[in-house]
Amino acid sequence: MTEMICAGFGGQGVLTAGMLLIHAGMKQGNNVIFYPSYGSEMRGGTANCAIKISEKKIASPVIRQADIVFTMNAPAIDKFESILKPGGLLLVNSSLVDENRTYRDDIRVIKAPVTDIAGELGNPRGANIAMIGVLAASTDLFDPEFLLAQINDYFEAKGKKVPANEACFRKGMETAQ
Amino acid sequence: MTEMICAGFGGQGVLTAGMLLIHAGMKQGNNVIFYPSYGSEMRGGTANCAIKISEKKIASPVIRQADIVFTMNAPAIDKFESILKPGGLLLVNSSLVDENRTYRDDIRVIKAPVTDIAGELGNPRGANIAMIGVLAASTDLFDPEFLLAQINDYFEAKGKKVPANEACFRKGMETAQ
Amino acid sequence: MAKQLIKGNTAVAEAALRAGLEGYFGYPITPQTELLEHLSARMPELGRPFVQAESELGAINMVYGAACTGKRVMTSSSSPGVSLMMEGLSYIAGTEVPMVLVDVVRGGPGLGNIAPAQGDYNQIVHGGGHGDYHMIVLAPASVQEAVDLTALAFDLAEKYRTITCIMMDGSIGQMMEPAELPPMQPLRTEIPDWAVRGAKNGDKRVLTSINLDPPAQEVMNLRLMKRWQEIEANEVRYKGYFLEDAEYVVVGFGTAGRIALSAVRAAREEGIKIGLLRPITVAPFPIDVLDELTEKVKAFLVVEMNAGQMFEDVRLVVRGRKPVEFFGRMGGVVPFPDEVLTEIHRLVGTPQTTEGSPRDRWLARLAETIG
Amino acid sequence: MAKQLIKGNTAVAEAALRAGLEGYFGYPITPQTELLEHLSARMPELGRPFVQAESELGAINMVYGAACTGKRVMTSSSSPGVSLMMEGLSYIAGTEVPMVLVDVVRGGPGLGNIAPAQGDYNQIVHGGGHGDYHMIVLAPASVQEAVDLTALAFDLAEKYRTITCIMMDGSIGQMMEPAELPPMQPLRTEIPDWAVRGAKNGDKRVLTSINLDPPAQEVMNLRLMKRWQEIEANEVRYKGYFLEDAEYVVVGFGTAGRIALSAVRAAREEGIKIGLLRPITVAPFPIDVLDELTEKVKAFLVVEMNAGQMFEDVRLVVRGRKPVEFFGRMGGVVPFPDEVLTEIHRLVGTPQTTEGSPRDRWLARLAETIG
Amino acid sequence: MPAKGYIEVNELYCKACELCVTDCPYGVLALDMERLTSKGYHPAHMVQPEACTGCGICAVVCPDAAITVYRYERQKGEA
Amino acid sequence: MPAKGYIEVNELYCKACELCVTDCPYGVLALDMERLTSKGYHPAHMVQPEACTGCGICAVVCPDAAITVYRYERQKGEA
Amino acid sequence: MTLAEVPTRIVYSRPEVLDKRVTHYCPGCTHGVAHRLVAEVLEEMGEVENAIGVASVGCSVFIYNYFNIDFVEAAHGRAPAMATGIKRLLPDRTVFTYQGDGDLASIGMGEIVGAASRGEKITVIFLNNANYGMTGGQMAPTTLPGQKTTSSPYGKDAARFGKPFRIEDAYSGFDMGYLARGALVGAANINRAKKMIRKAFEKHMDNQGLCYVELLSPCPTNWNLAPLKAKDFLLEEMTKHFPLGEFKGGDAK
Amino acid sequence: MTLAEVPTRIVYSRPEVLDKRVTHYCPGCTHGVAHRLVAEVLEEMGEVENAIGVASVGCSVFIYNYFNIDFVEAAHGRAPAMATGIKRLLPDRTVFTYQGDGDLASIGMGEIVGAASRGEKITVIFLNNANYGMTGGQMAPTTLPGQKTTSSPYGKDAARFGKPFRIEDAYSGFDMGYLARGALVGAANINRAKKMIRKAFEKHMDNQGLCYVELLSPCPTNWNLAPLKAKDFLLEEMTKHFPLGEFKGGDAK
Ligand SMILES: Cc1ncc(C[n+]2csc(CCOP(=O)(O)OP(=O)(O)O)c2C)c(N)n1
Ligand SMILES: Cc1ncc(C[n+]2csc(CCOP(=O)(O)OP(=O)(O)O)c2C)c(N)n1
Ligand code: SF4
Ligand code: SF4
Ligand code: SF4
Ligand code: SF4
Ligand code: SF4
Ligand code: SF4
Ligand SMILES: [Mg+2]
Ligand SMILES: [Mg+2]
Repeated sequence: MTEMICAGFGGQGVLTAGMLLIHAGMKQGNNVIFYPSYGSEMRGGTANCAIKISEKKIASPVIRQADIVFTMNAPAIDKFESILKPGGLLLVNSSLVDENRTYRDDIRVIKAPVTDIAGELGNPRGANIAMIGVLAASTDLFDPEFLLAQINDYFEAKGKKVPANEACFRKGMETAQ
Repeated sequence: MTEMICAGFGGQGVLTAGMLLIHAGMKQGNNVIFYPSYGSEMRGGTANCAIKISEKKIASPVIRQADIVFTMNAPAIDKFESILKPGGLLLVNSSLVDENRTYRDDIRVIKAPVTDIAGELGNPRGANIAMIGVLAASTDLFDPEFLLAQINDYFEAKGKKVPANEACFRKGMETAQ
Repeated sequence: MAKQLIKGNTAVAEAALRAGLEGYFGYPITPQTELLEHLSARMPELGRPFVQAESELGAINMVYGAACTGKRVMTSSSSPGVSLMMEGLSYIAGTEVPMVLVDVVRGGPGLGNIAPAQGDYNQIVHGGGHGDYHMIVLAPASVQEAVDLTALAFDLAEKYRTITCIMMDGSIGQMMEPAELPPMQPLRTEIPDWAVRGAKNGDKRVLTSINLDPPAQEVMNLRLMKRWQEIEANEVRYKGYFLEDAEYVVVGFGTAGRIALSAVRAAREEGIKIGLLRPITVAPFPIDVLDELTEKVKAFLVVEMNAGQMFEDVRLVVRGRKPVEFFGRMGGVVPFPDEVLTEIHRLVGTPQTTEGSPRDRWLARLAETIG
Repeated sequence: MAKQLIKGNTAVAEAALRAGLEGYFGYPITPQTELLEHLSARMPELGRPFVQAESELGAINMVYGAACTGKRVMTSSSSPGVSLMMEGLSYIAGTEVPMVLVDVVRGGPGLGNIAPAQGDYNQIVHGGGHGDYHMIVLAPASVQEAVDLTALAFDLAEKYRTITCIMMDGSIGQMMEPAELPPMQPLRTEIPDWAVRGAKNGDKRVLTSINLDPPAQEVMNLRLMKRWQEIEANEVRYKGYFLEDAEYVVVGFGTAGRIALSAVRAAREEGIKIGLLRPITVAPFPIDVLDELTEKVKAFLVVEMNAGQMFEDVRLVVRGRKPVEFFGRMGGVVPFPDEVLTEIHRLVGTPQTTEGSPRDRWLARLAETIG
Repeated sequence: MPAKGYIEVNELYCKACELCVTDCPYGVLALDMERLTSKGYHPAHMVQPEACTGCGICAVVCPDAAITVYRYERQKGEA
Repeated sequence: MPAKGYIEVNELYCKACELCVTDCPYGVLALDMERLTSKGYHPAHMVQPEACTGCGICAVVCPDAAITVYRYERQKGEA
Repeated sequence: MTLAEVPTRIVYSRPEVLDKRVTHYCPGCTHGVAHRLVAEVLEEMGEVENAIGVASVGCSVFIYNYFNIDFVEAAHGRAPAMATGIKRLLPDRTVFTYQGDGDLASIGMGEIVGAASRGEKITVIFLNNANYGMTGGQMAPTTLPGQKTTSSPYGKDAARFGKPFRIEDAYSGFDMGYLARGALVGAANINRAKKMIRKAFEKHMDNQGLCYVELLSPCPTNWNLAPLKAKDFLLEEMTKHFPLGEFKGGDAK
Repeated sequence: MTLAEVPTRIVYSRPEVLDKRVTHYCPGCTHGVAHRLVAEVLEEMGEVENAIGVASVGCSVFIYNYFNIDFVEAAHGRAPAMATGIKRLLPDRTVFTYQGDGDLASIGMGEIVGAASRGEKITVIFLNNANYGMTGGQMAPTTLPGQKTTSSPYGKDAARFGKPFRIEDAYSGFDMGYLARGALVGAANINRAKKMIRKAFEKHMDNQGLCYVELLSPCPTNWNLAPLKAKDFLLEEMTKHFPLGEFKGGDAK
């Protein structure tokens, strides 16, 4: 089972990122669960969700120790770095986080300037997709091409295909490698 | 224990009659309880109360079988005659009840024209007191003079002394004898 | 003071006043209304606030606000009105402010009727509002006891920062008995530290029931639970009658208990070794005495004016060690002592079992009678 | 139909719609709001009435009226909102009209928080409204199960002219899982005989909950109780996991049951002979299976997201024959599987007793952890 | 002038409120102090039947719908 | 004309709503797109400080009470 | 020809849709008049078989016993919500509530304002007797300043408990089909009240939104006045605070 | 003399009675302006130590964190009842509620009308943002006709859900100390709103009865508009239905 938290400002698409990942997980034949922050936690502009992808049945929607923490800003790191398992993976949006920030030394930290990437690619709302690219490249959770296809499917089914997403995804992957 | 129901139209003073009797009962050193009909039963102008006077502790406020049913009109007889114990006493206000009415044959029935009595004595609201006189004369529940004194005390304590009450009481007693 | 003839509702109102009631908020409902009416006359006389609220919802939330000032406050109602208070009661419990609620219970569910009943036991004792909370619940069986419990209700509420409910069936509210009222107490002058008053010198107080962070809420829940343990340890009250040598025990509260007592007396006269346990605090429930009795007696009979609500609490304590039978009348019907006596004869005269459902057995018997 | 990723609240809304929901009345409250929002879009689309009421009090009484027409009707809310419905629910129960209530439970008491909890068990299962009544209570543990129970909820409500409540903790409402939705059902066309419709040909119908005469009310109470016995006999639903050879059994409903299952699986992997009983109908409670298990097992562990409410129902059935221990988290805290596993280890690894108060023991342990 | 109409009081319903008595513009009605209904009321009855116009006012004001109003169907010119 | 006043934006509070920016009658303010506050906002700052009159309008409209307004206490006739 | 021989015609008799039962109302209580007027209007409009009444808690709690039409019984104050539920599910029925002043103007304020503000297509018959009749005559929001009741034993203190609640103020902002106040004593008033009730039901069936008739009614029992005195009190005192008339939808008809 | 050397004087700074905490409100949400104005008025009137606030459930549920005064938190809609309880027990305190439009004009209608009709001596600060902010933007009684919300996805249908609730209509019949509507965007409006709040508190302390200020406030998040656009929407659309001004007690001062 992979337990993961996606967190960032509202508007940075962290809930969408979580949804895309469990969508792909489901299509891959896994059990999945998505549990968003909700209610007045939304106020003040921060958002997060917990997702789980597992071959076995999933018990709790809540995460005690995460395998991966997917963050899009500094407050998200403040809040969720500590929840990572030793050896877990922290994804950091270096566009918005101080370069000199220090991290736990028992975790893997991957930094990628996803906001800049998305901006440069003319798709400012695609920073989350770029970060998914980073994730794809730095774990073996998904076959990257399968994941990309699922992302496209997901948006297409909603009638909002975003061609620039692919570029963001690939650029994210590159950056991580 | 004496269990008794007082019933009649609202305005005929049946609740007051009940209260006077338990007041006297209490002063006589007995345990007493008074349980009125209440709430929307009041609508339509009928009223009744259950009273108990006992040397022992009193359990229930409710009466299953009454020793005495003190009625002031015909509907009260309709409703409560059946609740009397065999051998029980039914007081009937013959001013308002058909002369030819028939009654259970296993009970004692005493008729007295208490509305007329009170009217004649110029104290139309004293019919209930006249009926208490009837009760005093036809049972040994109370020493009549003691009862009369308690009635006077009761009204006096409320600041509403009614001198004509004594006449009603005595006339009621007479009628019953 | 001498005894006087007084109606239960009026007596509780006057007793509350004399115990230093500083604010009353209520709404008319039979069979509770005399309580409100008495205070509508007496509170203004003493210059103390009386408000007839727009509804029970309004009343309980007025009490909520008033309780936050640390004063002695109260509301009263009857079953449907109390149902409307459930949200407010849960908030008050969650804010840990003291108040007294009087529930003069009538026949239900729904509009039902205005006759005496005990069908609110569960909603009062086991939390009719959301979330985990408890209130202290006092169940008087006579006008005098109602009077005596009223001052206690305030004291307990304040001691534990909790709600105390005086739960009495409609007949206790409506009947008149001789009772002695306590003398008038002076109003309290000190304000508890937690009460709002205006933040002099930056010494700010906030009273809420919100804890957005679940761990913080859980700490609060734990505090409530621990306080309840304390209450369970210290505040159990009950009356036992003929328990010393009892082989059978009837358990009943309020009017049902009082009626059962008369049946128990009659049974004793017949030589049956039977006693009565009448919980005065139905919450906290008199667990220890019942537990001790369980070791000693042959069987229990629970008598209520409902479909067996306290009955479950008795069974929880007895834990199948002895048979527990049930007899109840519902919907505003008051059982007669001789019905209870018949049940006692059945209990004593036929073999009892801990198996099967005593409630099913009772329903079958009842169906035969009223069916 | 294929599985789709769907939020619990939305899924229940859509499932209700497809089961032929003819009228919805509700009021926003977290964590239930998506249910109302989904129906605000879908009901008008299908030409069916959707009303956002002025309050939960309004909503439940709209449902009351709508239910009297014999149509499939529903409301939904969360804990404080459900408390406001207590009067209405008691009336609806007393009028014997069918309806479905969805309670997406959050942390309490009071305003509490919006995190998932199970603290409404008592108010839903044991009658938060006045008077004696019961509702059928279904407790799903996944989005799929919530979907599946929705149509059943309506069917049961109508079969028994009762309230059916789908009680799910906030997490079931908020989480997304893959689920398969049932196909759209046609609306019912026949109107039940008791429903009001306009008195054609002098064939008049009156729906009330009033019975001013206590004996008449008692007959009605008896009818409700007998119906409940029928429901108890026919409608118990639960899931058992690894019960065949279990020496220990965990009992938990909803999310707590689901989490416990994961702990039970882990324990099984360690070779511990443990099973799980997950009531789906928490009312009627699965008494028989629990009774049978009591004969077979060594001890029980009840796991809840409250201070031990269903726990009492388990103890009532077990009747002291076997130890019943409790583990709960309160105030919106969701227990982790490993916490439950630790409790299982404690249960299996240390001697258990039927004596003393398991709740006190639990509180002491909890106080050490969080206190 | 002879009566143009008359009324009947259904004694099952009459509660002796006297509203019809005071509202009858022609003083037709009074409570019958000689009689008591089964509910114990002195019912309204006609005391000046000749004055009744059949106007129906008494029935309109009666809270208990106790009154039925009749009008005589005289030919024009009939006395 | 030299500045009559100046303002300070407390970046702890500023949420980049831009209301002060548009409401300042003298175009003194803009969001600082170069900087992010600890909460991740581009805070308002003075871009035309010389135009500030210290009128306080920005502070009045600021929903987060983030702005302190100062006025220069020049002697009469001082530049 | 003796009188007995002159042919007669019934010009007024008890409406059919009123049940034969004797009401439980006190002598001189005009709940009975209100019932009769509603019954007559429903009969005249041919709506008897199409009507569903919503009873409320108050002295009129048993209204369903007195009408031969379908009825439901609401919780205290909640009749407009219940009527909303019925009307939304059965939009072609004539759905009306019958509520007292305690019911509507105190505990039920949320529901009546909710229904009025949504423009719910129901008719509301609002019987104002300036007190809580059923529970023994407590003060209501409609109680007159200075009026003694069982919960305002010193007379209602308007400074602490407000002046009488008036629909023409409270509902001035809502689009309503009809809004009027009549009185149930005196033949002229009663006839006018009947016209109001008729208009309300007509506009209701014409889907013009919430239609509302307030009816001033004496409560001899709790006012502690004989029926005739109660009538006078109503006409002399009560109408000072509650002027009769049409406030909305009262076009000439 | 360089600028840095010129002596300065603070002409505006954050009021003391506002806590140092950052609010949880969305950018451009003027709950913050309302808080600040109340804070300034209480400071200026010297009522800080005498005030007790009653918070309600809504986005402002944590208002007590932002004020250095005593506060209690009411159940949704019940703030006026709670304030009644406090004020009756502590009659010399400044007791005010702070309520949203869902809170006051929907679920809490019974309590606010009850308090208004009793003439309760409290101040009510009513923040109208035309939706239920906290729960994610559902339709409220104040939502404009045609406005899309999360529970009126096709735009609010005024025929089924009514036109916007207006205090000047709803409270026209009550004796109130003060009744006014201001707006929280634009300096002129805000300054005027502050005067209204001040008047309300003054008349409250002068025991003139219930004093009431409605404040129009943008909800950028749920209106789905950037703060500047939300401001425009408020000024252009919202004020059409909710005219600004004083309705009661607005004597020249
Ligand atoms: C929740 C609730 N609270 C209180 C009551 C008690 N109650 C029944 S009727 C009534 C007042 C009725 O007054 P009104 O509506 O004016 O009708 P009236 O009897 O005067 O015709 C009250 C308070 C109740 N039934 N339910
Ligand atoms: C009884 C109850 N019902 C519903 C809720 C959920 N709830 C919380 S705030 C709110 C609406 C708030 O809207 P409003 O009063 O307009 O304040 P805003 O957030 O817009 O400032 C609702 C419905 C609740 N807390 N309690
Ligand atoms: S019909 Fe007219 S005249 Fe005849 S009794 Fe009645 S009111 Fe009088
Ligand atoms: S108005 Fe009707 S009830 Fe009253 S006295 Fe006349 S007939 Fe009888
Ligand atoms: S003080 Fe006036 S001029 Fe200066 S920045 Fe603010 S609004 Fe602009
Ligand atoms: S108004 Fe305040 S919060 Fe908004 S940008 Fe300006 S300083 Fe920042
Ligand atoms: S109490 Fe008043 S309202 Fe009720 S029936 Fe009697 S007179 Fe009518
Ligand atoms: S949701 Fe709306 S009202 Fe709530 S804080 Fe955000 S902008 Fe303000
Ligand atoms: Mg009334
Ligand atoms: Mg709002």
